[in-house]
Amino acid sequence: MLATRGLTWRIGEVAIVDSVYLDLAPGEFLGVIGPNGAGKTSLFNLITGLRRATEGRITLDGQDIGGLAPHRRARLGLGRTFQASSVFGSLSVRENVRLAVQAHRGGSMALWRRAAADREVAAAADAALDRVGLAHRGTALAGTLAHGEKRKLEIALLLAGEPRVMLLDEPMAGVSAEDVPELVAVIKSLTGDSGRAVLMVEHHMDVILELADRIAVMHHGALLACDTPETVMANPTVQEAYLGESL
Amino acid sequence: MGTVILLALTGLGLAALYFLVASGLSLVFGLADVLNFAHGLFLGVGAYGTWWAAGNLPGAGPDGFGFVVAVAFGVAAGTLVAVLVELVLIRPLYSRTIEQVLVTVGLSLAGVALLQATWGADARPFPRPDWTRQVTGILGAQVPNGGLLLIIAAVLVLGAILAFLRWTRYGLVIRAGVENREMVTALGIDVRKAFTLVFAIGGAAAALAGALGGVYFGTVSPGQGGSLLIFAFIVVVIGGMGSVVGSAYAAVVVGLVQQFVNYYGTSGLGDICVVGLLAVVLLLRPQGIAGKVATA
Amino acid sequence: MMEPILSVEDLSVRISGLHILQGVSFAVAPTGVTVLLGRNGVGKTTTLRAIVGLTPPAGEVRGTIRMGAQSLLARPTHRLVRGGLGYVPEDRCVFAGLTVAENLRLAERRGTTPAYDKVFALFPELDRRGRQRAGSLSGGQQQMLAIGRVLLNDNRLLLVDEPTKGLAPKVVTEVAEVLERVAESVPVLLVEQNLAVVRRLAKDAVVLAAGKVAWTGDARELLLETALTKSLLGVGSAEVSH
Amino acid sequence: GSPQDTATGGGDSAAPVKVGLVYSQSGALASYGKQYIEGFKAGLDFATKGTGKVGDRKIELTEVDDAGDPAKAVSAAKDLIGKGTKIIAGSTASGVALQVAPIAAQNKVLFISGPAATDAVTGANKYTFRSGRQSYQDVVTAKSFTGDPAGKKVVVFAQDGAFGDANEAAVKAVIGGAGATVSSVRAPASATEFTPFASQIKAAKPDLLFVAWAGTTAPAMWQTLDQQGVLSSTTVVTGLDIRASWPTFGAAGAKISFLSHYFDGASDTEASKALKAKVNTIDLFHPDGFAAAQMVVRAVQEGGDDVDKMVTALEGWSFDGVKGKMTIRAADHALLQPMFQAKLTGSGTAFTATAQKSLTGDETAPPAVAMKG
Amino acid sequence: MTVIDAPPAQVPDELTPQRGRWHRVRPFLPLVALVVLAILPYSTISLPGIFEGPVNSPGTLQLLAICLIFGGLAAGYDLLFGRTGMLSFGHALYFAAGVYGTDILVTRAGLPLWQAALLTVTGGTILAALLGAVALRTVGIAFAMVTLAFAQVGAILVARDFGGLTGGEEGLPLDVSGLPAGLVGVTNTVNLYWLALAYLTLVVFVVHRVSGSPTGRVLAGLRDDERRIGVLGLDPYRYKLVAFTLAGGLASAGGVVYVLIVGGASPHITSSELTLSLLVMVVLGGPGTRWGPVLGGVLYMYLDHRLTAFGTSDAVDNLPAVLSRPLSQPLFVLGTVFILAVYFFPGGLTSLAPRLSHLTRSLRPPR
Ligand SMILES: Nc1ncnc2c1ncn2[C@@H]1O[C@H](COP(=O)(O)OP(=O)(O)OP(=O)(O)O)[C@@H](O)[C@H]1O
Ligand SMILES: Nc1ncnc2c1ncn2[C@@H]1O[C@H](COP(=O)(O)OP(=O)(O)OP(=O)(O)O)[C@@H](O)[C@H]1O
Ligand SMILES: [Mg+2]
Ligand SMILES: [Mg+2]
Repeated sequence: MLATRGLTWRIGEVAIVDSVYLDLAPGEFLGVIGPNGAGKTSLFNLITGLRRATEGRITLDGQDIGGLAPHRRARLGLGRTFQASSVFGSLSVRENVRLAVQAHRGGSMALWRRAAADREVAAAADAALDRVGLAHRGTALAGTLAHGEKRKLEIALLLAGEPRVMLLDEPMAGVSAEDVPELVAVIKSLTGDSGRAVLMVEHHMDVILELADRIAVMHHGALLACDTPETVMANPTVQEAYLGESL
Repeated sequence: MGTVILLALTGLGLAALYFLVASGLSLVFGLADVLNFAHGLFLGVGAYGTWWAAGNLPGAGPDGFGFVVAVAFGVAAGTLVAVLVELVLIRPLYSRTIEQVLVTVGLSLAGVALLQATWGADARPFPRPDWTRQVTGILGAQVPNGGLLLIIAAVLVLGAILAFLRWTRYGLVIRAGVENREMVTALGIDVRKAFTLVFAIGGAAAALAGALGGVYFGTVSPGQGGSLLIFAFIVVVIGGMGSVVGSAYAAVVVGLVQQFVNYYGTSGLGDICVVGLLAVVLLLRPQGIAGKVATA
Repeated sequence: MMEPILSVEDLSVRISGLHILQGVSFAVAPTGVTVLLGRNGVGKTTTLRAIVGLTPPAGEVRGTIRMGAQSLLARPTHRLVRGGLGYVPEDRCVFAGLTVAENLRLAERRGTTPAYDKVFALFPELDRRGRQRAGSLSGGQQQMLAIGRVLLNDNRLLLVDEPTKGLAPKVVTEVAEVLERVAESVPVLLVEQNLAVVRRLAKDAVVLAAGKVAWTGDARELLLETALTKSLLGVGSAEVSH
Repeated sequence: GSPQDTATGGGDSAAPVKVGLVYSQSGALASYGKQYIEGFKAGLDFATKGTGKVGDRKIELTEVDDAGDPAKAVSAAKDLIGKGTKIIAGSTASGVALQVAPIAAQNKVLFISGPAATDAVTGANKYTFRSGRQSYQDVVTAKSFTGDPAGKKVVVFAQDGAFGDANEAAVKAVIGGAGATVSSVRAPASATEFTPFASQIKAAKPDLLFVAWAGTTAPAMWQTLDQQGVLSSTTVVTGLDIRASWPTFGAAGAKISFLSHYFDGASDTEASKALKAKVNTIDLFHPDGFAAAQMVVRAVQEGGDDVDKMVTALEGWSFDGVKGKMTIRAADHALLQPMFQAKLTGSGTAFTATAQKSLTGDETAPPAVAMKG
Repeated sequence: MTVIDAPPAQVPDELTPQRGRWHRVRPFLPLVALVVLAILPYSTISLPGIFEGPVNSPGTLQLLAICLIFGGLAAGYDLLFGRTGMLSFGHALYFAAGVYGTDILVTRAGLPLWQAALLTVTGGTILAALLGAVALRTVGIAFAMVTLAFAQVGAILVARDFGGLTGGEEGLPLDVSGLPAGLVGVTNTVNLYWLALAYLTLVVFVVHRVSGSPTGRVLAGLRDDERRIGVLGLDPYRYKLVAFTLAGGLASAGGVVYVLIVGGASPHITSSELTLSLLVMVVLGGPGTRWGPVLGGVLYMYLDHRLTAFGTSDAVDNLPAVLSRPLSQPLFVLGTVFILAVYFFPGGLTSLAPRLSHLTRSLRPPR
């Protein structure tokens, strides 16, 4: 479904992302791990078009999307969350999600219709909020949410777009222990049904192990390994470079 | 040949004037992140301060050492006003850009009107040493001394500001403070002091520009500061926000372009060229000549 | 219990009409790590910020906060920090436009020798990336920088807000080790979600719930009693120990 | 009430006559405005012999500040007209005069433009008069410095814009028409550095340089012309501005031939004595206010409340103003008036102007234009 | 299962609907205000000190008309600034295009008014679309400066007076001979007033509809985080260009009405100060709010016009010189008002309303 071929991003001499070959099948859940600074977020930025790759190709359903602007890629079904929450701070939580739903339903330039009157959008937005457990915060301004709540809102924004390929950048970071299982369940439910594919960066190994079909390990910009969880966890390099000794 | 040299040197003089105005603006704008529309007021205070001192302050006068004293007084007055403005008006408004615009616009209106109420709308002859009215022959060109004085002053100001940013920690504190004031305080630094200092330096540079601008124009009038401001803004933006060196480059480019196009082209084309230059530079390099790319 | 290094009494914070902290009281022991727990949005960050005097201008703080005999309320943040209160904020807040070296240089305090060797020994990465702009560091690297710059100076108390958030497991271990070592000499008030880290470091625990203190006591006790962890933190002790 | 109500003025033969004065009390032209109003009050005193009355009727002045902004002036004029004012005078700035004039015509009230020098006020419409001089008269005075213009080379140095255009056109007509070749160097009004223009002028080697420059950059401009040797290489003519500007010429002042609308001591008329008694030192725009008051009194005397009668009374009227004999030309309402040549001497802040020669109103008469409306 | 309750849903004050009669009346208030404004010219009330003459006198109506126009302009500018977060420093250009366009087409080309107006608004909109397409390649301060640059070129062209079209610094009086009689003459000032009111109503309605539309929601998102909008699958550039063009078109329509009211064009309106004052109006009133920019625009223009009268009034003249000198400078008072406004009503005039209602509520005896 999504494939990268020799994807490389250099700044000057340094290759931040170094010739990455990835394949994501429909319905697959691929976990991405790697030490801090390995280039995971950068890889996401290349795939979603926020940065332009210096070499290599990205294809979605066989179509080369390497030259498209971020919004074009999103329209093709590519959705993502951000490591540092990026929500619309001056809009209410509900408006945030409605905006995302509306973006998904087609970006035609409607200047005269009343946005609030669109029941379908409202319903879809409320459903997404419900799913991440933020329904009770609907009227709060997104900018005043506590950190963990912003993470959930990020996921709600993603859900609203019903993307076919989802890139999650550390969705669990800063989420309180109590809410982790809930959020894991939400993410799990994303893949269960349709042929949706997920690419998720996460440092919580237990979460990764629970969700991922395969795990890709990045190190110094390159793919160190990409295999089943068992194989990857047994890999001594991974043990040494990433996991370290457990607490 | 003489014409080219004459145009180049007078163009540099003009550039120096732009730079003097722009340097303070660039510091305050680039470092403290305040779009200071009241910069013209600091200029006016510097000019009127010098003018007043030359006529009324014992020891000061239009010539020789007395003139230096008069300029020093003008600069001190400008600095004082800048510091007061920062302490009283701007301090509660950091990171509230829009309110800053309102306050500084208000200040420039009220300040200029106050100058006019006190000293009248008409231009007053500016006290200045006689040699600034004369010319120096350089390679067959009669170059006005006033322009040369501006060039020297601009180079000195550039050096002084660079030294300040390089040899003191203030440059760092201010750059950090613009990003996140709170965190700078959380590192144990009194960020407010640093910002007051930026305003003081910006005000001093502006006041000096006002005083030397008075020498250059030969008169002082309430609106003078404001009229220079738009080109100073252009210089700051072309040069790259907060980059004093960038402002210097940009000032030279703007000054020379204006001068040569005004001579070889038709009237008014010089201004249009400068404005066009601004648009082209920003479209190609939105961060300006020497500006850094903003972080995501 | 020894005289606490920091005592918070009846702390109440309102921000633009919202009553976020409603009479929080707890104490931080003069040694070791005291951990502040609670689910998202209960006001942990708000508590730490109130202690360092960083409540937003729209906010209103009531109650008492003392370090030793000294009241901290109403003193400007920079004074507090110079007086030995180190703060590592939740979202790292490194200065994106400055290089790593500049970020560190900024944290130097006048009149003291910055302990660069100590910091670089802990985080060699910071030494290597001295000239890189902090904004382009990876999340984990930024966290190291945020901790590193506080450790440049001697502190009487460290306030650390979720330091392991977004860090690779290996680095989490490293950060935990660092904090453990730091805590040998300086008391730490830590906000942390990773219960494994809490288990390893914490001596005392304070649990917040809905703007109030729900439980205080020995951290080990909290984490061992399944019923207690379940009711206060919403997780069974099995999950705590991975 | 009805939305189209306006007060109807007068009718009552003893009711005061309302006169609206819309001029700059603040803004860049505030000092011109100040002279104008001082002149007006002195003129009113003079023409009513100190009574402030025409017959039994008191002249009631309403002063409004336009701050040099036509929009404000138009608002003020409409307000005054709405309140029954039949006579409006003032307009310090040309832009203001040009936009108030049509308002006067639309509403059939008398409008006497003040210091605004633009030629376009002359012949603007039947209801518009002027109490000051116009650019063309300046240029004719400038011509008097050339002797025989035939075969001479004349350069006009002027600002971009209508003021510069008008001056350039007038020079081409007046001096060019008399056989000189006229070329021009134009500069943006906002220019701060004049060397390129000075070089261009110098390269043109003119026999006469006519400078039309107003504004705060004038001193820098003169200094540059002086420094680049333009002033000493040819005859330079320009208009003499208000006294406050004299010291700004510095040493350059002595090298320039000035044409003057008026300066203290240029004439020795009854009116000028009366004016001087009131204001001590007469300045450039005092006579304009003075003449406006004389015209107002004449209009009220002859016309009462009937504006058309006022117009007829003013058309073709000659009177003794501060400058000397003034005539309102019936065809286009141009105000024919004496003009002066002057020399500036002195140093520091003390300068004096002395008259070299004066030209009569007929000598400086602009060509008659067709009345536009 | 847990002893911890989720924190109660905290709703900012202004989002809690206020119950009661007031609540039901509210949506109709704008309509009531419109009706009151429309029949205002039939009243002969005098408000001494506030207006020179009775409300229906031409002077007052003229002043009100100008205020209304600027209320509309500010509301249109707010579509860019307050609602989309685009800081344009060149908005005066499109207003000036409306003013000069109409004036030149009527006065120099002799077109009938409706043709001139139609051509001008179309032209102004196209101009905004073209220049916006270029300027929107930049963001933030760079965008502000590029728009300023374009406006500056406009100002220079007007000042240069090419072919005597614009009248340079003297401006261009409008030739009224071809205009409908109802728009000419002091007695007809009321028609101009109604025209201005119609313009204001149009702008407020358009801005209100647009910001409540799906597109308006996107614009609000753009204000917060442009990158995020892109990742959601919407093209930020397209939306910004639409807002820019729409605002430009509204501004040029304002110019058409303004030139009729003032009876001519003058280069004041091309200056960068005008854009800056638009910004001040919006901030004064409260950016991104429905009525704030309108109030700000009206108040600004009112002060701008009336302070000249205040400065020359006896009350000021009789003060000691230290006070009367600065106070007789309208700009001094205006500037001071801005500064005080920031400290006394941060968030703009509209922020006063909730505070006032808070005050009245706390003053009311508890039931
Ligand atoms: N614009 C840039 N300029 C220079 N270096 C950069 C830039 N962007 C990223 N880097 C570097 O690229 C590397 C990869 O960064 P990235 O954010 O992709 O890491 P990551 O794998 O997401 O790490 P983490 O798990 O900590 O978030 C880091 O070393 C970072 O410093
Ligand atoms: N500036 C603010 N304005 C309004 N509400 C705020 C503000 N700052 C925080 N809050 C609210 O206060 C509550 C507590 O926030 P705080 O950041 O202290 O929570 P936390 O315990 O640190 O949560 P997390 O684990 O997610 O970091 C939240 O509901 C948040 O929405
Ligand atoms: Mg990352
Ligand atoms: Mg927190």
